[in-house]
Amino acid sequence: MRWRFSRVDKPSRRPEAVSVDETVGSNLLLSRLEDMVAWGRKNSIWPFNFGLSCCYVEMAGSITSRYDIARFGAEVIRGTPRESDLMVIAGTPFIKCAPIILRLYEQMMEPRWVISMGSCANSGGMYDIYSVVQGVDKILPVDVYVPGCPPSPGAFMEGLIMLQNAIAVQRRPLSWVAGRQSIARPPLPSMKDRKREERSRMTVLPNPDIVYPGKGKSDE
Amino acid sequence: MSDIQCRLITVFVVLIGAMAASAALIWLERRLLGLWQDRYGPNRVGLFGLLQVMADMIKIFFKEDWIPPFADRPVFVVSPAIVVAATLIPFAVIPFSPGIAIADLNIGLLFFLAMASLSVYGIVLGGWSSQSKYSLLGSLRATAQLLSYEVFMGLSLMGVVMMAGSFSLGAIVRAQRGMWFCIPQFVGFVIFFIAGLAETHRMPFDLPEAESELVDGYHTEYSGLKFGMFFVGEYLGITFTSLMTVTLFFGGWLGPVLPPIVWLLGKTVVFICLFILIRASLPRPRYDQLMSFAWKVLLPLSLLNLLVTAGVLLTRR
Amino acid sequence: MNSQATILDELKERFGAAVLAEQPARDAVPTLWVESGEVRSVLKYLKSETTAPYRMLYDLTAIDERLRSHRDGQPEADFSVIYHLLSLDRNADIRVKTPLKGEYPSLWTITDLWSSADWYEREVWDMFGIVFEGRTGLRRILLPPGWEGHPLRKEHPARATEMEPFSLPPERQESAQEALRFRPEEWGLTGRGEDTDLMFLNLGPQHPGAHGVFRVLLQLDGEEIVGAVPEIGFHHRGAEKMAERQTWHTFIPYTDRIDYLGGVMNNLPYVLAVEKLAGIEVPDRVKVIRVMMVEFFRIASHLVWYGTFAQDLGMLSPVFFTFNDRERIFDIVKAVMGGRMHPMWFRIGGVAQDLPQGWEKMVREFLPYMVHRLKEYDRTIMRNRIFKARTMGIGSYSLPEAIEWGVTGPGLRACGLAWDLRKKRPYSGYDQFDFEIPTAKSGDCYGRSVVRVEEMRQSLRIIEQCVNNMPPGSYKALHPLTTPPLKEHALRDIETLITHFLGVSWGPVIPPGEVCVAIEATKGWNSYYLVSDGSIHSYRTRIRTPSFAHVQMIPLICRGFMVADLLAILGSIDYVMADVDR
Amino acid sequence: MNTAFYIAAIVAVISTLMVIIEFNPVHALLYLIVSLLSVAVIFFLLGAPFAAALEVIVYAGAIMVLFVFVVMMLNLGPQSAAGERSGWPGRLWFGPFVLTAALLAELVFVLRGGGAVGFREVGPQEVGLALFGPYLFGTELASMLLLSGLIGAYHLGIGFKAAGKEKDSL
Repeated sequence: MRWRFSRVDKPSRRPEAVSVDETVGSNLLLSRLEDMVAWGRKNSIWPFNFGLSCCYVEMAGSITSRYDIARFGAEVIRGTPRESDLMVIAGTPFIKCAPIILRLYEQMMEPRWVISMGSCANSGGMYDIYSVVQGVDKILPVDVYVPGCPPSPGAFMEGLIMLQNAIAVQRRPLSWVAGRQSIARPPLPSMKDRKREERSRMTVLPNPDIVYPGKGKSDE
Repeated sequence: MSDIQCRLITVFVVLIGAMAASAALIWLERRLLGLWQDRYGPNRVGLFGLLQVMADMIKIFFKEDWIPPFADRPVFVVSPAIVVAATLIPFAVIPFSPGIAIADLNIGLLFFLAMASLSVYGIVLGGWSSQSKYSLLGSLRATAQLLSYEVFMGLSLMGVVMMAGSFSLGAIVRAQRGMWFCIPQFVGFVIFFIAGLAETHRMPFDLPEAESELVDGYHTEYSGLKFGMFFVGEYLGITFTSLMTVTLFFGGWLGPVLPPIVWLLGKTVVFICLFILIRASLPRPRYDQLMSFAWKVLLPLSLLNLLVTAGVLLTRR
Repeated sequence: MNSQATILDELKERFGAAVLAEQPARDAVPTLWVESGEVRSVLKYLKSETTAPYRMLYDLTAIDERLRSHRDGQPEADFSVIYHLLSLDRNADIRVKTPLKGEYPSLWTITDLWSSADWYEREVWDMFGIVFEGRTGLRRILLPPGWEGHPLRKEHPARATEMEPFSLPPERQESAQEALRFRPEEWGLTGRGEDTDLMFLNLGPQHPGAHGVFRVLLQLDGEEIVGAVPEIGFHHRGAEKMAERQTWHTFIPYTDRIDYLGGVMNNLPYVLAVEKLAGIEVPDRVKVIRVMMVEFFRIASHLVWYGTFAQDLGMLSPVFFTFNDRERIFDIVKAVMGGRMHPMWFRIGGVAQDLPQGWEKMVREFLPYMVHRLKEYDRTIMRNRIFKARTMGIGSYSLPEAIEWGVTGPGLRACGLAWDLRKKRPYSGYDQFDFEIPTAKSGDCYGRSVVRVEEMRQSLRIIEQCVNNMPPGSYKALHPLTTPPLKEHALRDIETLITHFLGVSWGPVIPPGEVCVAIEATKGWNSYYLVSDGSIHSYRTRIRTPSFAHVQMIPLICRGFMVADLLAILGSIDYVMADVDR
Repeated sequence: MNTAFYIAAIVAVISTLMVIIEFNPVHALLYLIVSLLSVAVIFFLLGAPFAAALEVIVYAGAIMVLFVFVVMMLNLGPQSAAGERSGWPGRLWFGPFVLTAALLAELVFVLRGGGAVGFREVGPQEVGLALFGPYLFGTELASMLLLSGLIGAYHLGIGFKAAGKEKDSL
């Protein structure tokens, strides 16, 4: 038994980016179809029921009532990688677990996306220790990084919406015969740059010694 | 010629209607679950999230469809088709309103039972051909569960057949003009509904695909459109079982003022909601508990129901 | 104290020269050094021969003694192995240590005395390279097979960045996958039963019902479980090694992440242990604040268990409700501590800041709401007939079994023994609170559920008493080792300023000594065994977590049940993988 | 109607043939199911819808599912197919071949004569009347047989369970 769970075009794990503008409008009918497919993919991201540690509890929290990612069509949690579109690396990637993470990623069907949730998955975070992989992007391509230790469910939702917006403009080959065969991905924005102005305007911070009425209801 | 055209139109309408209903059902289920779980459910895509199902379908349609190299290829491919076919075909015998049915067979009920007994193949073979242990366990459970509950499904309906004196669904509906069969055949109705839950392997009887136990059971290895067919097949099954419950026990199209078709569909929606409510609320029994419930409770009960019904009918005569 | 003196005398009298020394420990647990050849007989005597025997093997660990200063009168050793026994009858502990010499020393196993020693010995071998003789299956437990070195030895690098960067080329992936393949013969299992073919099912490391990265290999006859081999280590974050490089103060955030559902519950044993080493006595207000927040986290953790357990049994909705309630607790947690899951809010000698204005109102609003919700859950979950059928009589163990395997917390109380550290060895002022210890008789999944549900009610009672009787005073102790020290004193004179500066930048220097503090955490007894040799780091930190012992027991309690029951058992144990692997 | 009959008949013949020559046991069973279904269609066309429905419910829907179940349990993989393929003792063919040839001849004869094949629809009621009228004795005999089968199965089940219990207690 020497089969592997990957496509023949395995090197295309992270294919070279093709400019989106270049490909849009090449063929009106085809691009309309592509729009529709991208719209469908955007609004139907089924996450894989996969968790490593603390972050997974917060990811589960984002499914529950107060946050409810079902609103964006991302509620259908699948237990098998074959039926899911999104793998959330929610937690610390361990060296003992790394082959398993990669295997599960390979078992997912195209198109598939990866959100790295939390500091451990982003970079190893506070666990610069012998048993932890320093960032899950050492072993598989990541689409969106969500910072935090653990990120609150709200932060995860923001990451998910960023991913949705990115999927909406991604263009993928419709089949192996029609159209172009490469994936056009727009570069993902750096939220640090995008939010810098807003954040630097924030000079009056809430006083931690007072409970603000109504605070904490949905103050993500 | 016009008769054939008429038939064809009915076939087309029923086919599209059943598919659309099951699609709408997916949306309805998610919104209702949301309601019962203190959340919204899908509400962003389209008005009230109505286009959510469209998005899901497009996604599934364009998802990479893959057959594992270790799978039994032909069987793996044909299984989802069997599921959808076996749940779609029996729609043919349902009388939607007086005179509107694709085929009002005089053995309509038996035809339904025959098709129900065939639908198990899709699941069993799908699980077997995947060559995965979880799938295999799922299909083993499915075989035992569906086979057992088929028995009671059949037996629970025999009371209705006796009272109506016919296997034809149209005749059964017409026989309920005086009183819906859910009153005299209450036991039969309860057994049929439980068996229907088990036959559509919905929560809490979703043992063949119990997520916390068997990952995704018999369709663990499926992806893309083939998985989509299983997915739709399940909702078709719910629609059909609800339609059947209404036809057999709740007077089908019968009802005052409103047109018959509205009555039928309205009653059906009530049962669909009941399906979803049960899914939202009950825990899953264990496999052997489910089986012993079937053979130790439902079997004697349905036989007793049969006996009493026959006795009452004979004394009346 | 008296009985502790007598047991030491008793041992000295009986074993004479084998008892090498007696070591005073800060936590007043009698600590005895015994010659390595005689350890087994001493332990055997303690387990079965003495009056009111020490039946529970609470912990088994080791220390790499080679670089340690301040060994004050302890026998010469390169490594020492520590057996921590517990007697529930006496309500007393005893620590037996044995000195070992050499680079890779060896010692005779005690798996024949305690079956539960199996994993502990494997862990010691994995972490220190100490070989246990006379047993089988001494293999890696936390680290992947093929790992080089033993991480808790002082020469092993701590940081990943000190080691070769990790990569996963296809051939390494292939070999790692091959190493994951289950070979039943290695575990003494066969594919043939008496008259049936058995099937092996690999449940995990990624499985929706396994609550984290955890693997159980099942030997099945149909769906009936004949044998099971749990495999852990997929969540090993090296917390104990981490403690040796973080300062006493900066290790607090790492404790939060041990039992990641417990939040500040994990801070408590650690800061209590450090305070005991440093001799800090905290003000009453600190004690009550700590108790209140800890009890909030007990409820939060139990709520996660409640929902996910119901989900394991196929109930779709409860998990949404319980997570909602948990969010309400997090509202309070956020208002008080600023964080959600990992507030890391307790400090050595106090807490990070005082309670905010208006906290009482939030807590008072929450209490009746939660009482009402718990009643609702009783109706929908606990009294559901299918739920009962799925949990009653499933995965049960008796009280002697529980003690033998080191089961603590709700799992122990479900066997009918009202043994709660909060009552038996009150810490942080628990003796001042009025609450009951819920128990159940059956020791099965349902019993454990009943205990947990009732514990939530008791926690609410404790919180209510906290709100009603919150003492005034400072939120930090007036002690030079309180970290960070109170700011107002720092601005008064240069001496305090220097202490403050050192305490914040360098970290406190904790006086040498050994201490072990256990608390009744969410999942059982969580204890920190700290060894200080008088520096800003701990020399050795041993974290004894309850889930490790509970998970080890799985093969025993799932035999003869079905796959679906296994999920009920796993759910009812309520483990967290980080709490198992640390 | 004739065309439908012949299509069903051809499907039945081919699928039955495939049952015999297919190597993979599950595939063979699938062909057997197809064959049963086409026979059911033939029944239906011949005016015996009741028999057709029963054929599907009982044979295709229940008995064959059990067959598939058992084959699944036996875990007959590619090895068994290979085993089938390797050994083909020609002698074994002879007997069945002669017998089926005789049957075929008979069938051809009957079809040519256009003999007793009736085209009147036989409904469930008539079947019931026939079973509990002229054929009452046969029906009762069959039911006795089923009853004894039931008791036998019950007995076996009990024995199996008791043995299991004993093993537990040891």
